[in-house]
Amino acid sequence: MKQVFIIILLIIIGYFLANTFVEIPFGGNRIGNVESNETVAGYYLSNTAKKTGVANVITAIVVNYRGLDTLGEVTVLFLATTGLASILYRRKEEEEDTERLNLPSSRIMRSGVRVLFPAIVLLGIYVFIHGHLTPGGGFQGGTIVATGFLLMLISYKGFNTDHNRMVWIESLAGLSFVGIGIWGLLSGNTFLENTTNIGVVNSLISGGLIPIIYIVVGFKVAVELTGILDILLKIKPKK
Amino acid sequence: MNIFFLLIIILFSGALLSFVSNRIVPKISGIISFLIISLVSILFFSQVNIGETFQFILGEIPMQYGVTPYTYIFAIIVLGLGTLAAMYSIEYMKDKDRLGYFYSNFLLTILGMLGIVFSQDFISLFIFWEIMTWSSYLLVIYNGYNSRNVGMKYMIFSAIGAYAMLTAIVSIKANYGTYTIAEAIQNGAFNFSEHMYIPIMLLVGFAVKAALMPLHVWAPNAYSKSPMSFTSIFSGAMSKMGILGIGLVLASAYSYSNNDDTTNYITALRYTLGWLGGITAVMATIYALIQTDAKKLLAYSSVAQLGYIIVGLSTGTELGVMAALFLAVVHGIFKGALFMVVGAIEKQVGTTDMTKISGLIRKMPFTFFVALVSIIALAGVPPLGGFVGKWMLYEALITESNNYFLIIVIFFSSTAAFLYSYRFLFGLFLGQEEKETEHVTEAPITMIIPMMILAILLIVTGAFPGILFEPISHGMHNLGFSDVNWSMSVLVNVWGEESNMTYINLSIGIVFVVIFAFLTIKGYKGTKNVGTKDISTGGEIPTENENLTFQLDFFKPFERAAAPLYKRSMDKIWNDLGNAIDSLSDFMRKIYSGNGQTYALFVVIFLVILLLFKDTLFAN
Amino acid sequence: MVISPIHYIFVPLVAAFAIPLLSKLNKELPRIIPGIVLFYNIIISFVLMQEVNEVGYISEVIAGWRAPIGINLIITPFSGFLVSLISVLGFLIWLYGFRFKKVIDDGELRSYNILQMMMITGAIGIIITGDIFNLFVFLEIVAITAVSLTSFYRGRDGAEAGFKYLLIGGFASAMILLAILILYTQVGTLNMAEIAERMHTVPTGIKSTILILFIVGFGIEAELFPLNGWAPDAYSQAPGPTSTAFAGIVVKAGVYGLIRIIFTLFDIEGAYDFLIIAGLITMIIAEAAALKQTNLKRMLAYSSIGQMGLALIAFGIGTKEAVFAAMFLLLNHAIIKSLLFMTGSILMYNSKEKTISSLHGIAKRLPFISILFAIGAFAIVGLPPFSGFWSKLYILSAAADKEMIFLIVTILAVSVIEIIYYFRVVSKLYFAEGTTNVEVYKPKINAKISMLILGIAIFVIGFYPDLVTGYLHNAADILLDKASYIQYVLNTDSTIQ
Amino acid sequence: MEDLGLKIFGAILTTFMAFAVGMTYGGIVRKLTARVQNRYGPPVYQNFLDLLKLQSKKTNIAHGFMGHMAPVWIIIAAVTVLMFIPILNGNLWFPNLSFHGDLIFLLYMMVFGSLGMALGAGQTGNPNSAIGVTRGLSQMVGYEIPFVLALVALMIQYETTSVQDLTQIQHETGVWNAFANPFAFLAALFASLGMFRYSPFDIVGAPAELASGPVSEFGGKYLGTMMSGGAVFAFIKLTLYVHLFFGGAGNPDNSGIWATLAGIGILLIKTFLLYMIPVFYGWINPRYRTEQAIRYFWGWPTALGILGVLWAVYIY
Amino acid sequence: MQEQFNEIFIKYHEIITIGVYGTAIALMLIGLYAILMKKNLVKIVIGLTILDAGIHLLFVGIGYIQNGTAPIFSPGYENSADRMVDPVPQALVLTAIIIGFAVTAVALSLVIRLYKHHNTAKIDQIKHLKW
Repeated sequence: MKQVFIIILLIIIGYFLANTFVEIPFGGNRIGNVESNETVAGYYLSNTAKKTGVANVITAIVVNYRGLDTLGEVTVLFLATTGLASILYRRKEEEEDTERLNLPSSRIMRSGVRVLFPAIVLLGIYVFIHGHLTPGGGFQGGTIVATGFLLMLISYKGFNTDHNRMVWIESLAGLSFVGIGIWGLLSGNTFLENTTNIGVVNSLISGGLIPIIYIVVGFKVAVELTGILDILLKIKPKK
Repeated sequence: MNIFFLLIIILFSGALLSFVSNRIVPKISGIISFLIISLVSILFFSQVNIGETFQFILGEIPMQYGVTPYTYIFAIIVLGLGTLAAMYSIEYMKDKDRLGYFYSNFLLTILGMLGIVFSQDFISLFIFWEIMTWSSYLLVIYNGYNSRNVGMKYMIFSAIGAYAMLTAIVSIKANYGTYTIAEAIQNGAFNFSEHMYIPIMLLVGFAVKAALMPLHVWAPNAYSKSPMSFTSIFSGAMSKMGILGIGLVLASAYSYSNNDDTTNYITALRYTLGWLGGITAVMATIYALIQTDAKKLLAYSSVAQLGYIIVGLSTGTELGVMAALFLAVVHGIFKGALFMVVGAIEKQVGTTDMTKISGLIRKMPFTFFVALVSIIALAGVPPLGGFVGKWMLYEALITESNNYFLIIVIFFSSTAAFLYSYRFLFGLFLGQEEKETEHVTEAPITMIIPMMILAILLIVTGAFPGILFEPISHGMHNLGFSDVNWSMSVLVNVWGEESNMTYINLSIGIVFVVIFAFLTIKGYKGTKNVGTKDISTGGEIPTENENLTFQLDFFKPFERAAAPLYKRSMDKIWNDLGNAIDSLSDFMRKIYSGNGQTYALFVVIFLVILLLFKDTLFAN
Repeated sequence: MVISPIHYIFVPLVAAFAIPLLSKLNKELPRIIPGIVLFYNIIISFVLMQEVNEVGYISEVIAGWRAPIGINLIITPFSGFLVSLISVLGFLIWLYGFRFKKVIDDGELRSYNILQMMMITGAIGIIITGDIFNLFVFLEIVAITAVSLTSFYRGRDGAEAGFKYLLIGGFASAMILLAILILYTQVGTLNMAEIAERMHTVPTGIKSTILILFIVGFGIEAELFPLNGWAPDAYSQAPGPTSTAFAGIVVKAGVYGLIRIIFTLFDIEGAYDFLIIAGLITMIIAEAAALKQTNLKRMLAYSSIGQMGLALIAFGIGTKEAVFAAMFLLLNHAIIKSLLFMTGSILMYNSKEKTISSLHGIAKRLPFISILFAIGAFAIVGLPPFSGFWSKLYILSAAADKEMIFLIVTILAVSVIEIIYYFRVVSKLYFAEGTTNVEVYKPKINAKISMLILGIAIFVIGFYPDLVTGYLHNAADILLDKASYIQYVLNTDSTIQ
Repeated sequence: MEDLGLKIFGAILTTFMAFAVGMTYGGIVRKLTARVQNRYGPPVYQNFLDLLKLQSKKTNIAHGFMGHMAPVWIIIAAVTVLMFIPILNGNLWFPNLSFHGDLIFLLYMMVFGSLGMALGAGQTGNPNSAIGVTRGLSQMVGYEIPFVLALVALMIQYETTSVQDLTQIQHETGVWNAFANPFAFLAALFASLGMFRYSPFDIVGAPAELASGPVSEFGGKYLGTMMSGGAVFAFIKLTLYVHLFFGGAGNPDNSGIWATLAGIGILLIKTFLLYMIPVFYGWINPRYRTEQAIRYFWGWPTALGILGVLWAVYIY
Repeated sequence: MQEQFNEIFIKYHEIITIGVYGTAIALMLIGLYAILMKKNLVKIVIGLTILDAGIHLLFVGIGYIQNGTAPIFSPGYENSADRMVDPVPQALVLTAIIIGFAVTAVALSLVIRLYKHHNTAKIDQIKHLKW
């Protein structure tokens, strides 16, 4: 009965969403003429290259035009970690009678992971270093790195992340992100402003502060995701 | 410094002071509050001149303070009773705890009432009204009765009344563009030409405090459960605030009713009010005479007396309104005195249950004297003040109003009032002297003095009602009535019949002297006063420990005869309503079932509903 | 470095990122740093409030791209007022929660302080940002911190409340995201001013759909019925300071979102009537539910929901006086309800299930707290001369000006219910026989100070409301003046050079 | 000056006359009752003998202040009321103070005495007295209703509240109020049955069960004084009725000695005849219980009274 | 290549539209259904993520422009700005995904707590707080 009722509700919602999206043709050009700058998207597409020197418009948007979003996003991650820590917090006395959940992992997996791990981390780092040139960036790269650590965590019982060091990296990354922003203020401009010279498009050293920020973000994301996984894995109380 | 401000600030700081001082020096706050109130009274009667006003802006609302001749009458009641009650409560409250709490709220109540007297605009009226209400609520629950029958009921009804008032007030502002009372009246806010709900809402608001049927149910419990030294002003003065309001609204309704149909409306309203008042009087009276607790008895009788007053106001004629105002003052006096008497007995004996006490007359003669005088005034027996008021009331009803059966209702209730008056005196002071009350002694002097002052006031107002007629007639002139002709001690109705208090007192006095002298001298030789056990019950002499007290089912025959009247009580109806609301809310909160999924479902349903009705809701 | 709105954002962020490191230096720092930050917020607020009261708007662009290209922070008198309110309350809440006894372990301490501070920051961000998507981000910050704080204590059912909150909050974020999405397809921008300016081009059907999605999304934060199922649980389970912050801060942010959406973004008349209806239903049901509560914090929570309903009604009336009255109500509610939650959670401190009956006669042992609670109760039901009276009066007279007698009567009837349940508690505090024998928790001096400040504020506003009315009137006028907002943010026509 | 002397003389004369008449009537009634009950009965002047005996007795015990005051109050009430009702219509000898008080005042003043009596009886502590008092008061609530209705009817009818004027009006029109407003008259008549407290309404002092009720603790001078007060009261009630309904007595234009005596004669006749009504009614009726009595008065008499008021308002 | 795709697109435009939008909306509804019907906390969390996934897909979908390229000025595409798809939704969806991740993480931790506390993961048995 309840099921039927709910399905009816969902159908109604679906109906309304559907005939909302009928009005929004798929693939239709809503940017308008790029040069005439009717929409922000048009402005970004037409001005990013020459004003920020970043090839990847999305990176420019994420890091520079809408930098505050990214800052907030990083903060959300940070807070999620903190919240997770506080929700699953264990006092000192409880600390020793919990051990990490050890999943049964076969030899093949262990040896495979041992091979793959450096490669994955390397790939991740590559991704967030080249965030302003190629698809991807700090978030994606950070995630890739975290997957590497995830593999290590689930396959090696002995593998432990150094909590202390993670905290350092995390905080320093966050501080440097904000610091860059503040530097913009201190140098008489606005917060997070891209003050350095932007260099040549499509060269590795270009886009001024944008790649730096993205690298910082990459570190932060990687560490935080790893931390979250670490905490989530550490739930099994000792018998 | 403006005098009105000064008075209010004195009272407010006095409240704080008495709250703080009790923590520093115990028991001193009583004296402090007494001094504060007497200081305020002195300042008021010496400094304030009638008619001067003082304006200022608060909260973007122009406020106006001042005293009109009309409100001056009530100022007399408030300050007079307040001072005496404060003096009385020094001894009465002595060995209770939480004195700071008591006295600060006591002063706040006085502050509220004085503010009501001062305020010439509705907002400050409402503010002070609310201050009075909550401070008095705090005093009502002082003894720890906050069952839904006492404190809560009082607060709920006061809130209903106050909010009805507030509705009317904001509507006045919206429709007549002013908060000032005088302007509102001149703009015809109260002449039933349009927005008829405004005066009615206001009347409801005031009627709650005046304990008018059917909003009276809070009164008996609240009056009887709060400390007596406070009840004497609670019933004596605070209920008169309601009278003040009703009088104001009705009078301005008469004075400014411009065309016929509005006059008809007003007449209809008058009749309704009058009958409500009459029914209040009757019901309260018959409930008063079956009470066994003296406080309860007095509480019900207060409600009945307020009924008379409202009847008087509802006549809307000079004599009637004059009678009402006179009764208001006199009722303030004698009901204050009576509650003080009960308080004294409560303090000395420990209970006020008339089935436990009897025969206190020899133990507490002064208290008895006060009680006797006040009861005579209450019953309206000549020659005391109560009679004057009742006389004018009846004359007004017979000669000037057209609803004659109201007279019968009133008369019935005031005849039945003799029953509970006698019950009161007999139950507490007369009858057998039992062992339980042997240790009882007379109340301390500072409790006797205020009571005595009130009793003397009653006698004086009986002999020379003119003392009160003077301010009252000014007040009525201020209300828009033509000048009432009054003389110091002669009452005249419109048909020219008079009743001359001088001659009455004269003859009573002469006869009293003669007969008393005769009896005392002739009968004195060798008579000895004997205890109440020395009686002949059908021949044999009762032994010492034989209980001959007659208290239970005092008026059983009357109850049997009037059984139909006791059947339906307003209380029950209101309680049922309360239960209904309770269970409704209990049902409503079941919506929050505690299951997160259900809440999610609510969200989806809400979304769907909005989507379905989006064209009707959000079409621009 | 001149003070500007961005300070609200980066100062707490620096602190938040730094606390994990600093906590290695000194155990006390995690407690103290948030206090400094929040106090700095107060300074910013007062500087900015002075300024905005004169010039009308303060806008700041981020990363050097002026709106609508970049994100801009904008402070109007309305948001300035809310922000200052939140800053002051935030500081007081910190002061109150400083040395919060139950938090003993360093790790708990650290995360608690960070989360509390960031929740306040998120609320401020919601209010000062001028970009709709950025608003969403800050909303998420608030949501995550609030959930973590709600389930902070493991002794209680915090996790349950937190999960409910998260579930409903997830809904909220989904709805808002969807709304933003559709909105973007229609107007091709994310800046609120530009959206408002282009809104007339959107076809009505889609416009109303967007509005509905926004209403559902923000209504959950603003505790509209029936979207507020999470609220009582969260309020009752969170630590004392946090539930204070919920009542004083988070709800305000939600209401601000709703109001900004309806007043500035959209030009739909029906929305105002909807506000009135929804507010009315919310108020009635919440107060009715509060009437029979046995748990003090739940009771306070319901009453807070009811007050929000009243505020929405006032906003829905839509005249200048009404909006002014609504702001006044927000102010009062923030002050009074915070005081009530602070005192209430101290009174409740040691009782296992926070029932009202465990308060019997506790006033003898906690006189100071009890009298503050009583003052709060008197003020919240709107008894003069306390501050609550004025807001109620202004709302009623605003309603009367529009001849809404029924509305007035309903509001007042609900106030009677409020009186009933608040006075029941007060009289239990003072007059019931002391049956409970839990040892009471004597608050530290800092908690006393913060509560005393709130209590004094109640009196001051109550006795001299003109202190704030002028500013609020100005705020109301500017809030209703949509054109100037658009004009100011994109100080030319909408085309981008 | 001589005017004042005349007044005082008139007052005293009135008092003694009322006293004597009341006592005599009491004696006559006792005699008649005895005869009806087939006894010989005391002589008519028996009441005077009783009074003499009581007054000459030495009072041994007193029951405190109120007990001492009760007789005083009764006499006060009796004499004061007496002063305020006109004995003869417009006669120069007995106008006493009748212009200075009206019906309402009289109604309330009459209660004064019984209140004092009740208080006195209360202080004696004899339960019988208290019971008697409560019965008396309850019964009073019963009969006051029709009585007041009747009075109100008259007042409305003639737009005056003064006994003097009512009598004068009857004298001028020549129509007795008993016929001008019959319903009011009947109501008042029924009320009078209760007012005189003869059987069936004599439960107040029911001798058999209550030991003569309120007065049971009083003896000697106290009882004597009460008796004389009661006698005066009987005369007062009768005179009041006569003046209200039976055209009063006396000739306002002629206050000569003979005319006055004639007026007194008429007054005596009328009052005696009126007095016989409750007495007769009592002979043929058994005693009612209090609630029965109250219900009795709230039944037909009240209805008649209401009719009287309606008559006064609409018909007349 | 590009041209062929063009033709296909024009030919099956409706289908593709329904494919993209329909999938997204279907995902959202499935997520909603899971949230409303499933009793297991973990499944509810999964429903939440599915709902988010649907919305993210929609985001990407609305950004698409017929035969557009990725908004990256990589060598060879320096001046093809007018053929690039809308970059803003992609930037937004990046943020949205991360936020969704954070929410999921917190939710899961709460589930763990609840399971420890109540020894059950059935949502309708976890109602200590009600009314």
